[in-house]
Amino acid sequence: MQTQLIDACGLHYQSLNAYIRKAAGNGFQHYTLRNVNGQRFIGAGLSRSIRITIHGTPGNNLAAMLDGAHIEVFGNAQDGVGNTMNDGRVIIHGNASDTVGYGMRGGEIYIRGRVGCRVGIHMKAGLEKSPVIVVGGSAGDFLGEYMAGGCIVLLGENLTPAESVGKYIGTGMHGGTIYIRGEVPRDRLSQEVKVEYVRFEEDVKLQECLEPFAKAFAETFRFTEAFSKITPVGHRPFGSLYAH
Amino acid sequence: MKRVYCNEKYCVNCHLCEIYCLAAHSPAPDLIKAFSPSDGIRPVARIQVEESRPRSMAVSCRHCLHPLCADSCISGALTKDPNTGIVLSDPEKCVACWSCLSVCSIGAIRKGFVAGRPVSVKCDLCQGREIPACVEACPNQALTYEDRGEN
Amino acid sequence: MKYLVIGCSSAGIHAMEAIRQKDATGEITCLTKEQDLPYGRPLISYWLEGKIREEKMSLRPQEFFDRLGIRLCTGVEAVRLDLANRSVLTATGQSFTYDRLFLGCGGKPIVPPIEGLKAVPHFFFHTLADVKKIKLLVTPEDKVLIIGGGLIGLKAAESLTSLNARVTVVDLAPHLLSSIMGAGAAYMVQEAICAQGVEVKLNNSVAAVRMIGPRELAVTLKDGVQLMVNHLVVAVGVAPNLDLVQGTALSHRRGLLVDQHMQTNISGVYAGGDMVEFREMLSGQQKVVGIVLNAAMQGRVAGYNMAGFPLAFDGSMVCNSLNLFATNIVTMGESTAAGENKEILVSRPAPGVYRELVFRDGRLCGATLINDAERAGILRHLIYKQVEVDEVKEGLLAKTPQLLEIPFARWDEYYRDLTA
Amino acid sequence: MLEGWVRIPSGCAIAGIINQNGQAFSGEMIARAMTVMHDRSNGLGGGFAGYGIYPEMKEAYAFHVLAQDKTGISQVDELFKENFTVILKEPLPTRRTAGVAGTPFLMRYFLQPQKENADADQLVAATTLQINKHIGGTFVLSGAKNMGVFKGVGYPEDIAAFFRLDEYKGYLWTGHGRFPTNTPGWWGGAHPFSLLDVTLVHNGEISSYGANRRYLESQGYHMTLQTDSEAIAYACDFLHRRHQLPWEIIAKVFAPPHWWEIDRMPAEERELAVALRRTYGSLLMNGPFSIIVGFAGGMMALNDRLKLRSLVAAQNEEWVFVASEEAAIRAVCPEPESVWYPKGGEAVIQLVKENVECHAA
Amino acid sequence: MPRSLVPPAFFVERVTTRCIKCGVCVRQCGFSVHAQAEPYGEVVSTEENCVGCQRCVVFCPTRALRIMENVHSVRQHPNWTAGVIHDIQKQAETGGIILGSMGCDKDYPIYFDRLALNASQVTNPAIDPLREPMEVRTYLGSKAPRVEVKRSGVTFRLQKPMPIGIKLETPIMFAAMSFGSISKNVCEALAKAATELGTLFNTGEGGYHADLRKYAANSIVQVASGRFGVDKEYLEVARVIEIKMGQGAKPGIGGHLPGEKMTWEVARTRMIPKGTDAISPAPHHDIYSIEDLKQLIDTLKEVTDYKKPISVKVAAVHNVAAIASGIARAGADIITIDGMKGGTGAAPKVVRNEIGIPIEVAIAAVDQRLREEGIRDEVSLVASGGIRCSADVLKAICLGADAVYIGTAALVALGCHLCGKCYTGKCSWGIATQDEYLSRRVNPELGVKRLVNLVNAWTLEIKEVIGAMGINAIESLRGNRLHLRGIGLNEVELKVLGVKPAGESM
Repeated sequence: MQTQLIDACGLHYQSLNAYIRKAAGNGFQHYTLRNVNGQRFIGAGLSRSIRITIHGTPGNNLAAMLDGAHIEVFGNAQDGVGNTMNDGRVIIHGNASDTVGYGMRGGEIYIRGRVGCRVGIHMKAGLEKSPVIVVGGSAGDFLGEYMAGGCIVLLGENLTPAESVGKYIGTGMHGGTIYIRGEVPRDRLSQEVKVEYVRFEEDVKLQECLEPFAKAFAETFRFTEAFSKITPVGHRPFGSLYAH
Repeated sequence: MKRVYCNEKYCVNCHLCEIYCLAAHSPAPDLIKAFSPSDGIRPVARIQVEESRPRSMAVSCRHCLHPLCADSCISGALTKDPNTGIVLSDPEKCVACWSCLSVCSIGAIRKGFVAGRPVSVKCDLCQGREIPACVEACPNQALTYEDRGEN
Repeated sequence: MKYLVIGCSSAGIHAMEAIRQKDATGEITCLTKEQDLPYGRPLISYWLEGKIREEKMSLRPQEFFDRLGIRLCTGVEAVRLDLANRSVLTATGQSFTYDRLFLGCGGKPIVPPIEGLKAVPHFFFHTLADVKKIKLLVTPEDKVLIIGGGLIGLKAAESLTSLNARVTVVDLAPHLLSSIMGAGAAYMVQEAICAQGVEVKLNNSVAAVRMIGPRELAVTLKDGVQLMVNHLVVAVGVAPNLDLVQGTALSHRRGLLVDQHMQTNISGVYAGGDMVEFREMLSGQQKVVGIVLNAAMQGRVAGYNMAGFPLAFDGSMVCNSLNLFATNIVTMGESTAAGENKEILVSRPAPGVYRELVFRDGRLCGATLINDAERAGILRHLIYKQVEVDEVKEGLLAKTPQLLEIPFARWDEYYRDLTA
Repeated sequence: MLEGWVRIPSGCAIAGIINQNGQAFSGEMIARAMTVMHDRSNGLGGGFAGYGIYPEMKEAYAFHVLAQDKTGISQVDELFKENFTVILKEPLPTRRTAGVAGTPFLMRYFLQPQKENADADQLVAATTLQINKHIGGTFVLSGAKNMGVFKGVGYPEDIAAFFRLDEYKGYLWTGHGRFPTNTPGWWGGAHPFSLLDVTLVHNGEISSYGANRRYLESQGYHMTLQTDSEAIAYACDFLHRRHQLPWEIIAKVFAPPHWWEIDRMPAEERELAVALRRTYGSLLMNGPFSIIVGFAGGMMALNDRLKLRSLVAAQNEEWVFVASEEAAIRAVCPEPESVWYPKGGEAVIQLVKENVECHAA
Repeated sequence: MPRSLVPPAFFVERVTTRCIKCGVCVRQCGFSVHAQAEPYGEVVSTEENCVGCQRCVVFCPTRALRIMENVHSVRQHPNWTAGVIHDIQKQAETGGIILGSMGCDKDYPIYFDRLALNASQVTNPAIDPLREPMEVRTYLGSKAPRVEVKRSGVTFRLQKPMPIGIKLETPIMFAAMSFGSISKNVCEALAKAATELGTLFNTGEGGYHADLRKYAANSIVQVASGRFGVDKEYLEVARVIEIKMGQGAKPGIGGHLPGEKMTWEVARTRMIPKGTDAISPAPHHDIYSIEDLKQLIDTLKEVTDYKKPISVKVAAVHNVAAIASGIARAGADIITIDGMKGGTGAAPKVVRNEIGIPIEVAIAAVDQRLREEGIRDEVSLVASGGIRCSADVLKAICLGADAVYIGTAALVALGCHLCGKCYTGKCSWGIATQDEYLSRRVNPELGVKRLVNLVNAWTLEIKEVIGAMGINAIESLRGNRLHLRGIGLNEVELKVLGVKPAGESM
């Protein structure tokens, strides 16, 4: 398989992405991008069998509406990683900013470091798809807001649960699961969710989520404490809010 | 020949087909009068809406190529008109043995009364009308009157 | 092409109609020993009860024969069949030749081996002539013994009761109508019959009979009981009428044997109706199924094939509907009794209504419906098509049959032309 | 109410004569042609445009300006001084004529842009629009090189006499006789309308005026006169000068083919037609019109696409004539070689031959 | 809760001499108003349940039924009307937000009805639309700032390709209504009608049912904050992609599909659990500022390789002109302004009735603002929210719209009687429901005919009217406010609408 090396230094995102789209049409499957700094929408809408390795800081909406391609970032990503992503895989060796995996419909996002606010909001599942986000470090407020399906795992490495996660976890959540290592303080959770505590060894789904994450970063994980497993109380968080 | 077909997907279970069929086959075609006839015997609709919620479907005679009802008729009351293809029941000949009811594979024949006698009644495609009353009455075009080729 | 049709009942009529559909010009001749236009045999009891006038009994009007260009010879009895010369000889010595021959000779009443029967006057209940004779001779308050509690016997009982005769029915079987229904349903029928004053003697038969007076017969039953009656009606059943066939090369067992095109072993000779036996669909056995529907279908199949249009008869199936003493009875398929792997479910959806469904392998194979004929044909179709109905059994038992009860996935297969 | 404040619909007579060889001919000829069509006007407006009339001053911008009072003139003088060198300022020569009254002050300027202006035309156009918009009662009849507009309230033949057209010679003349249906006209409201070298005479009324006007306004034009003719004149300027479109294309903007015709065109032609309608749909001139657009080096006559106004064209040797009525042409050219009737939306575009030295700009 | 203090809103009148007890009303009512113990038995009514949808009235074969507003004789009081009293009682009983459906039902002035259209007389002629070609074809999408042509011989060629333009054979499109809020049959009827009419329908924010993709060439797909159904194929099959920022019926709040309507099919299409409430909140969580909108527009353009025009739909609110200007400058090709009278499947009544401004003034303000900024040609303007008839379409176009959306009017064509109970999922007309017993009431084939008839009829009327104005191409009407005159409007309103008062000349 031939790899295209692209020096993104000074390239506008439109030219960079147009180039990749065109080259992909000509059969190139693997791209290594160097000197990326702020170019938006890298990988947007790209479909399966395309691999992009990014060195630098990709701009907003990296892998937006990704449709099967694999993207690996050596560096930090900005806002909107995997926005409305449909399929594929995103691996980020550093951090990512706000709204990772907004409205995500499928595929996987593995982030070694920290993430910002509103991560995994409006995640969905169905049509034989179930998206996964695994974060090695901490997350900001509104994790899994309006979540309707899929799975978010927050490891909060070297942090206490109080440090690893923000406020308003799972506001309006009505589907899916959030795992957070350790016992999350109840006041961080929204009204719409319930929590139970599970051991890593006992939870197959959790293991399934973490296995590729460990593989992506060539690490092994051992957990001594239990995970908080957060699920919605019911399907209709706001069912009784209205008078008919 | 032209037959009445029911697209089950769009039958809304209103039974208007039955109501208008009944009126069309009443001595007094006015609905209100048809439903309260002078002899107290309300005529029977020749189309019948089946209901199995959420689904419903109006069923009436197929005017089969080889109608079992006519084949099984012991009195010769039921015959398929060789010209129009319409399967008709002659109330004067029917002896109400209900053989036809027991063989019609879609249950399109019903027990009815003509001149105070029990006889079998069935769809006659509203002879004399351009479009059968049931089709005309169907509010959702679930019933259609069309020729799909067979006789 | 010369077509000759013997017998002008359901089978013959439908054979001729089919021939004419496929052959507009062939010459069709029909011989019937009846004096008048063909009439519906089962109508004789209605005639006897005065529910129908004779002129309304014809199965087809004269116009039918005129329109189809059929030479209808009434009162002509075929007596001999000359297969080698392709001709038929009549009682009056006339000879009719043919290219294609259809035999629709029907059945004739079985005469049971009863001591003294031949020596005493007795009635059958088979033709209009039979009932005309009954009407002439039976007067109110006459005691009549009917031998046979089957369909014919009971129809006779009904009409004789309407003539104010005092009727006793004797049958060998443990319950009435044993050839078409099980005991449960039969008790309901029996109740209705007895309520009209008919006496029913079951598990019994007539051992001997002798004349003891001008309108008086002494009957000895099997159990030794002696009965004094004025009239005797023999109604133990009907057998194929093979009179014309006997002594010819046409092969037959209980009935005449035909292939699926209703052709006999002799090319050009076809048959249908009560005189033939054929594979019964549910049991797979060769049977004589003497019902009007069967005769009509077989006649049509024969007619098409005679006119060179291949059509196959896929098998016969029992289906009856009759009214007895204001009780409607419908039976179909294997409705008589429990058998191997059969599941029998019974419901009484309303007072006086009885529904008995027989299932085998998740499929309906028989039904007995009393005062429950509404849309019964749907059940017959389910039996006939052997539709899998396991998951809707309860619904079939509880409600008037509906097409919508049939599993939706199979909809298309069975009722394709019904919906748009 | 004063014209210019309200919109006044009008009917009209129009004519145009061009000599393809660039040979100058007397303005008396166009006046004669217009005279025949006297009954199409009602005496409330007549006017003419002549091209090639100032050969000795052809490098200067000739301005014909009218003013209701002297302050108007001095304000114009002030404005000109800012950007131009005034080579010559004089009253526009007129003669007393019966049927022409209420004469405003009429001045003629020959101007040279002061500094080496990259876009002198733009400056001239802006100045013209500024005078019309900001100096009350003052109006630029025309402002361009080697041409001029003569117009006023009166019948065309009277206006021609008043302005002494017989004393001018040009290679192209257009004329107009007006029939406004409302209050008596104002001198500035008569035709032709002009912006730079583009002049317009117009018969008919545009129902799309509101749409055209708002579009032109969003492109920086200010409608002083509230007439559809003014809008067409500005649309010509916009498309021809600012968007550099050829007159053939401008005709297709004003009177485009119908969609069903476009749908049947070969791909390339269709793309262009669609592009024009999409982009310049707001400049579609809807409603009955016949116009003659004069410009340096040629003229274009055009009908609305349903051909709801009259227009006849004729050719004789190097002469091409267009007019509302054939009689107007025959008045000055009794036996033309050919006479034809342009279809709706079919432009008659006639330029002077390329090798002929007559262009003003 | 003890007996409700809210009296029934409707009164069921059954003329017993006409009633044949056929039970049609019983079977047709989605709200269980009518009941019958046995076939052909006495029919009784529970008026508390009646929503006034008139299904029974329309279907009653003997016209024995009448549903009338239950006029409660509370003491007449200008402030404390019956409606106000009942709302208070309802909230006292439930403690909930009062929901409403369809459009604002408060008695605000309808500017459309105070604008009169013009016609030609003598000085310029009317055109007879029966004989002369009348053109209503409309293109949506941004336009080139200018056309550049190249001469080759006597012909000309386009020098630069134009931005993508979406051709509409009539300037009337079907507004966004999601699968979920309306039934699949209705979606199909709209989609197929749009295809037959050569116009577009809008999927709304509920995703695209697989069965409807065959109509994709005439679809506008929506990307809303809930991102239901948004995948690459969804974007690629569509003709136009619309970012839903707001909705006229409920500016500032998001979509809410109650769990009652979340059948497995709807849930599958949206990829959320069955029976859940589908919530798309007011904000897109990736858009908290105008540059974020640009980012989403750019994302969608990137994903679809710059082949799809992007529309942005906003509710008409007080500052709509400035908002529209921002949207135009953010790179949108189409701006949809949805006025406060627009419909909805469910909205808090307070929001529906109290927030926003009418579409007439909004479109006028936006058009004027964009023209002033010289960017009117960079976007197409679509007006929606309260378009009821062809005259409204004409007036909207005169005020500056390129095209309009109709939503409520389309549903009315399919049987809707504006009972305003869409959120219950019990729509007797089978429109705003997912109940299979009810949804079959819209036969798409019949629906298509009705919709096509409606739009064709309006289109004919539009041609008739512009013909009367002496115009034969709709582009000459666009922004042509001289063809409007205000009646009974004050000076400020006239100024905002950019029209002169009736009686004032050109």
